Amino acid sequence: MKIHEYQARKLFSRFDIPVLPGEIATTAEEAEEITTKFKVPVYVKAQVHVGGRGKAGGIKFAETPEQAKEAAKSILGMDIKGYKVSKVYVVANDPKLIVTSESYLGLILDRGKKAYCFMACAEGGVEIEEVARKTPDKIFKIWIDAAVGMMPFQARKLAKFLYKDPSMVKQASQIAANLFKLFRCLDASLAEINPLVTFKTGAVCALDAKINFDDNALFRHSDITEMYDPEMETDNDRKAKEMNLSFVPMEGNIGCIVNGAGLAMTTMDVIKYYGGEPANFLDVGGSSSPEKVKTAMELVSSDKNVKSILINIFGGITRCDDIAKGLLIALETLKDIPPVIVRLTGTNEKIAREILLQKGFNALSNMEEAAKHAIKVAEGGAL
Amino acid sequence: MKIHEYQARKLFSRFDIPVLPGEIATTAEEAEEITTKFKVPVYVKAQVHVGGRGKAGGIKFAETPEQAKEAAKSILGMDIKGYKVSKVYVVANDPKLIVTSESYLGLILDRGKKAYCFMACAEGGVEIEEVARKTPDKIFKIWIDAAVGMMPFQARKLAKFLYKDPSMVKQASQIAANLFKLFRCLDASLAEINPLVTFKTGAVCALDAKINFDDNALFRHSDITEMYDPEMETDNDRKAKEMNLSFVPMEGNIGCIVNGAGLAMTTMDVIKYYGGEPANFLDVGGSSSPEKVKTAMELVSSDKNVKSILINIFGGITRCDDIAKGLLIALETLKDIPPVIVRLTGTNEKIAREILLQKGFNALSNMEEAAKHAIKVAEGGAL
Amino acid sequence: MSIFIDKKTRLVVQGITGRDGAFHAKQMLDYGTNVAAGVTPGKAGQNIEGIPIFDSVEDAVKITGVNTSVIFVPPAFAIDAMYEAADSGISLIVCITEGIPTQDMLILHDYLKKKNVRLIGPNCPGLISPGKSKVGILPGHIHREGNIGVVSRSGTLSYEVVYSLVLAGYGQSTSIGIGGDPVIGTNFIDALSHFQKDPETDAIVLIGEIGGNDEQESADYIQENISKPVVSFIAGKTAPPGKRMGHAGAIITGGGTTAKDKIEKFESVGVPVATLISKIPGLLKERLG
Amino acid sequence: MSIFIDKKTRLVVQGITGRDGAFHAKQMLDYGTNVAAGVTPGKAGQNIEGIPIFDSVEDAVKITGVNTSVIFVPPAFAIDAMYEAADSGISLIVCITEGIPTQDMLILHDYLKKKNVRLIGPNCPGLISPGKSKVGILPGHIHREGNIGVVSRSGTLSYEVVYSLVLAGYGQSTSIGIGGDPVIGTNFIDALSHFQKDPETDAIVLIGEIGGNDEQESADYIQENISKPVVSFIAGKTAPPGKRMGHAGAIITGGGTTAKDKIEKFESVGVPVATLISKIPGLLKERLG
Repeated sequence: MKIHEYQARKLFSRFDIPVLPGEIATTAEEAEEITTKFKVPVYVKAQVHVGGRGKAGGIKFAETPEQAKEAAKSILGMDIKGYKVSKVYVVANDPKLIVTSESYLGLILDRGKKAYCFMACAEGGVEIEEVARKTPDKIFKIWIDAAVGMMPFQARKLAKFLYKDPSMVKQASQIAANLFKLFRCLDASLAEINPLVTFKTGAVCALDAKINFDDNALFRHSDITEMYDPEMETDNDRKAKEMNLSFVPMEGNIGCIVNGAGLAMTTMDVIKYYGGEPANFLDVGGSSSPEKVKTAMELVSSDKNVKSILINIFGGITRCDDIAKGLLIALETLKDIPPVIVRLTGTNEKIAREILLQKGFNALSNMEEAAKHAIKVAEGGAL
Repeated sequence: MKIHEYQARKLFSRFDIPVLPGEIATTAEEAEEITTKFKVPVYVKAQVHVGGRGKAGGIKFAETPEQAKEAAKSILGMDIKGYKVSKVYVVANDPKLIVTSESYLGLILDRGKKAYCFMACAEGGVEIEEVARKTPDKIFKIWIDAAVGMMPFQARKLAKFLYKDPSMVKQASQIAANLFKLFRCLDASLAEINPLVTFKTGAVCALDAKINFDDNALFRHSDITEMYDPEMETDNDRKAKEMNLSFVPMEGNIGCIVNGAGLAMTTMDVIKYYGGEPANFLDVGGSSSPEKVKTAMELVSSDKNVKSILINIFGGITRCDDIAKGLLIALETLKDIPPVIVRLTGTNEKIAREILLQKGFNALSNMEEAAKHAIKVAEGGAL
Repeated sequence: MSIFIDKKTRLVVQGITGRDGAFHAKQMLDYGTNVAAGVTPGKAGQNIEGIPIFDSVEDAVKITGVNTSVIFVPPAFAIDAMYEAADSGISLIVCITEGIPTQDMLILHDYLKKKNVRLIGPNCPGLISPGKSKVGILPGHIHREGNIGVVSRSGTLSYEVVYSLVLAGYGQSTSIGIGGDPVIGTNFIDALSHFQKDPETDAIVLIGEIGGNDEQESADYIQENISKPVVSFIAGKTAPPGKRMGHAGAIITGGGTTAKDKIEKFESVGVPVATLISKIPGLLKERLG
Repeated sequence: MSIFIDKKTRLVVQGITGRDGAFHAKQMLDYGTNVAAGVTPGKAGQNIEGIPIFDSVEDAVKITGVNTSVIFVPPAFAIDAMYEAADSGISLIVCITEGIPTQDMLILHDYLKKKNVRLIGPNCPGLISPGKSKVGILPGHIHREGNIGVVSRSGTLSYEVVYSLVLAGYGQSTSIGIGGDPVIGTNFIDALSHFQKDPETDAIVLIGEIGGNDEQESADYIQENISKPVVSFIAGKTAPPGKRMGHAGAIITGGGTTAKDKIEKFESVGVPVATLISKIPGLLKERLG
């Protein structure tokens, strides 16, 4: 789960990581009031779950409350990569605080090493993936054992990689230790400070905050779950989530409904291999119910580019009969459904075939044949 | 470090382990007031750090506030195994709460298995060491890995060993889980509920509470350190503690000042072997300073039974010259010191011998010779 | 022979009274797996399809001598269930449950290693040694006894591969789905090393996908340690970078984790990568002669 | 040969600028130990007795190639110092520091095992392989090169034993003080197994004390695995039950942990227990002929 920058900053404060004062505004007037209160210039920042806000014009500097109002007015309602901006974060930018360095601190889980990986880079405020790819040596990494947790010597090492000044090393060590505590206590999957800055005063401070959470652990963090912003998802995202489906729309014209992420990706690969274009990735998951299939059909057919739908099921924990039942319900209740090609194999395959046959449906058993057929149908061929 | 029952109960409450209402009183009038407030009969319990309070008359039942006042009056000021009672704990004893079972729950660290050991016994309110010795099968044990912590299935197992009723199993599981949490969070070395009772209402409740703490970890638990009751130690205990000495008085007449617990025990064994009686165990510890030795001399010679003092030092981290200097300071500043026999070997032995020789002291180098000499001197022989 | 499970496998189903647990207990029983016990706290004394139910794994071990556990309990309780199995003398745990917090898996992983207990999964379909035993949710009937070892991060994808192997006349010694979560018990390298040692396995099919770099590490391992022929397949060639494709194992996290990277790596160590699943049997045939 | 340390030992002293650290760094250097580096954060570039000081163990390892660390830092920082050593490539850590929280030791113990790093201590005097190397606070001059392995929970007690061995003409292959804390790294059994394998050790002296049951477990181990003669000594025969005698290892915790219990156990497996330290050499002589 992703949260907004302003929410992440609140969590930083809770874990004693220094941030600049900031408040959230949903109207231009609120942005003005906040700026008046701060008595210093501010940054007005669009709160959306996508990168590149700055380039899209979603971050504006304002010297005065009036300018802040104008900035908020222009940002609120903006569309950034498909997300509508309904909140701006107004952050104090005291001109007396002169930034003397910008660096990067980030914490993730290293699946290969089965440990936390803490990264530091003396270049902050830039895209860290870019740095990682082009100049991996610039990123200093430390691995932290889960049972042990972060040790002071590790925090010191990270801090020393960034700073020479003993006071800055001390501050940054504390920030790193606190960021780790946050990560662990809240079951984060990513925690980043980019940039971590130093001011001329000698203070070290987090200028930005980014935290993602492990969806699997949300059940034990109701305070985090409450931070979920439903505005940050489309209707389709919401429907997919409710039914526990994995759905990613793409550009093509052949809708896919598949069980299992690996098979779903392979189905797309096969369509592509034979010259077709998949319209989406959709994994109905394991334990599937007829309702899930109905929702999947709804999601896939909501894309008007879709000219045929390929249902590709290899039953394991997924039972083919559930899929068949769900398909029939969908066909009865939904309108304007493109032609459907079904391929079924595995658990309860026989029952499923019988169910489908009663409605005149002839399920295929070979994936590649089914994919080729779906391509033909999408190109206007007969079902 | 040990704490009082009333302090342990407060910690139980903090970790959501159910206890009966109780308050502390330092005067008979306070005990009366508390009982009036509770509106039910009470137990008035002496707060001292020793077992067997009941037998010594330190626990009394009181039906009315007046009786509670009388009980408190008789208990306050009482001497229990050398400890003066200055506080009583007044615990509500609602007659409607009928006890239907008493059992035992305890948590310690198993040094051999390098894991926590959680013990349950269906016989509560009795001396558990006794049960462990006579009928070890009656004690059910579970080991808990430090990195993992207590798992729900383990709490369930313990609870099921004690109870059949599903609600009691659930309550006791929660109590066990919470007791573990307390142990871990506060660096306890022992946590016991004896007895853990069930009431006719079906509720499970801790009737008594005992917690000891790991002295080595107190530096990170200022709240626990504050619970320390200086009344629970003698002047000698306090002096020893301040100087970081290990001192245990015994019955004999030969005082011992030794470095290292193992050598200190062996010194006592040697005295005993040659027919003498050691007057104490005293370990001056590792990194010794002259002040430590002076305090050690003070402690040992404060026992008027002591007829000779054997200083037995094998220098490692302890430097013999520190010991020699300390001894000279002690001899100059303290009065009525029994004859001292010194045995020195190891680090800085040569310098030490020179220091002592200047004051006419001839240090021995063989422990057994020194012990035999100390026995002879204690029996009235020449130094 | 086979790897991890065989005729000596005596299985306990943890969470046997749930929808999936009950269904697959029967499926496994029907396949011929020795399903000796089920566990659901509070339901001791009952039975499902004649399989006796116990309150704890400890009871199940004591009374029925089970040595392997398959876990169908909901995610919030699955971690507890795995520790319970490990502490009760089970030596192989197969965790089907999806949605287990990653940080919990880190601690569990070390503990199981210390206790010398093997975990397959979580969030995996389990494994099957055709004709001997099936532990998990794989459709038994599509498998055939044979000499090909199959290991995959994805369940359904491995079925698809097995299906095409069988059509071409190849049976399996063992087919194992290791799961797609960030932290899993048994990984590609574990499976490869066991297949290498298994006299009944003559060749190995490794089915990878985008995300992480387990496939790259496997390629290095194969080059050093595996003398048997290995054929691979990689899913996710059309996946757009940065998009989450189902389970966490399938995120493209940065450089070097795309299908292209993995295919190139395998080919660089002499492991052919099939462009379509249907081409896997042909590649095997070339190598097995 | 010898166990754990020898001429190849290259030592770093963590906490070298403290009172004890500085004193014993010099003592070890004087004894002939290869003390190659010291570590005190913030004091890099300085030196003590010519030993260069570094900010971190990592720097010390990189620049001086140290493989063993001895720890003199205060208890609140000693745990961090041990993890730092383990993570920096040190393979043997000797922790002199007393007063380390027991729960911290539990986690550390598992971590060091996973990392394959040996710990001696904490709260121990260290060890010496006479004529080769001394790591810790033992008085070097009382030791002599020879063929007796000495292992003890107590520091000063082991010096006493060594002293009497030397008087009787016995030198030591290695003498090691394992420490008396509840949770320690290297225990009696570890030391015994290494002495058994060491060709330069012909007999072993094991010095135990009241509390715990490590001595009993050692007795069982000796019976099964040790073919070399073992002689024992147990301290605490006059200790009153229940009283705390110095360090935590010396508490009588219940049945079976008294000196009498331990003596009986050793004698039951044919390990003689000396009544006085001065009688140890005689018992050795009987066995070594």
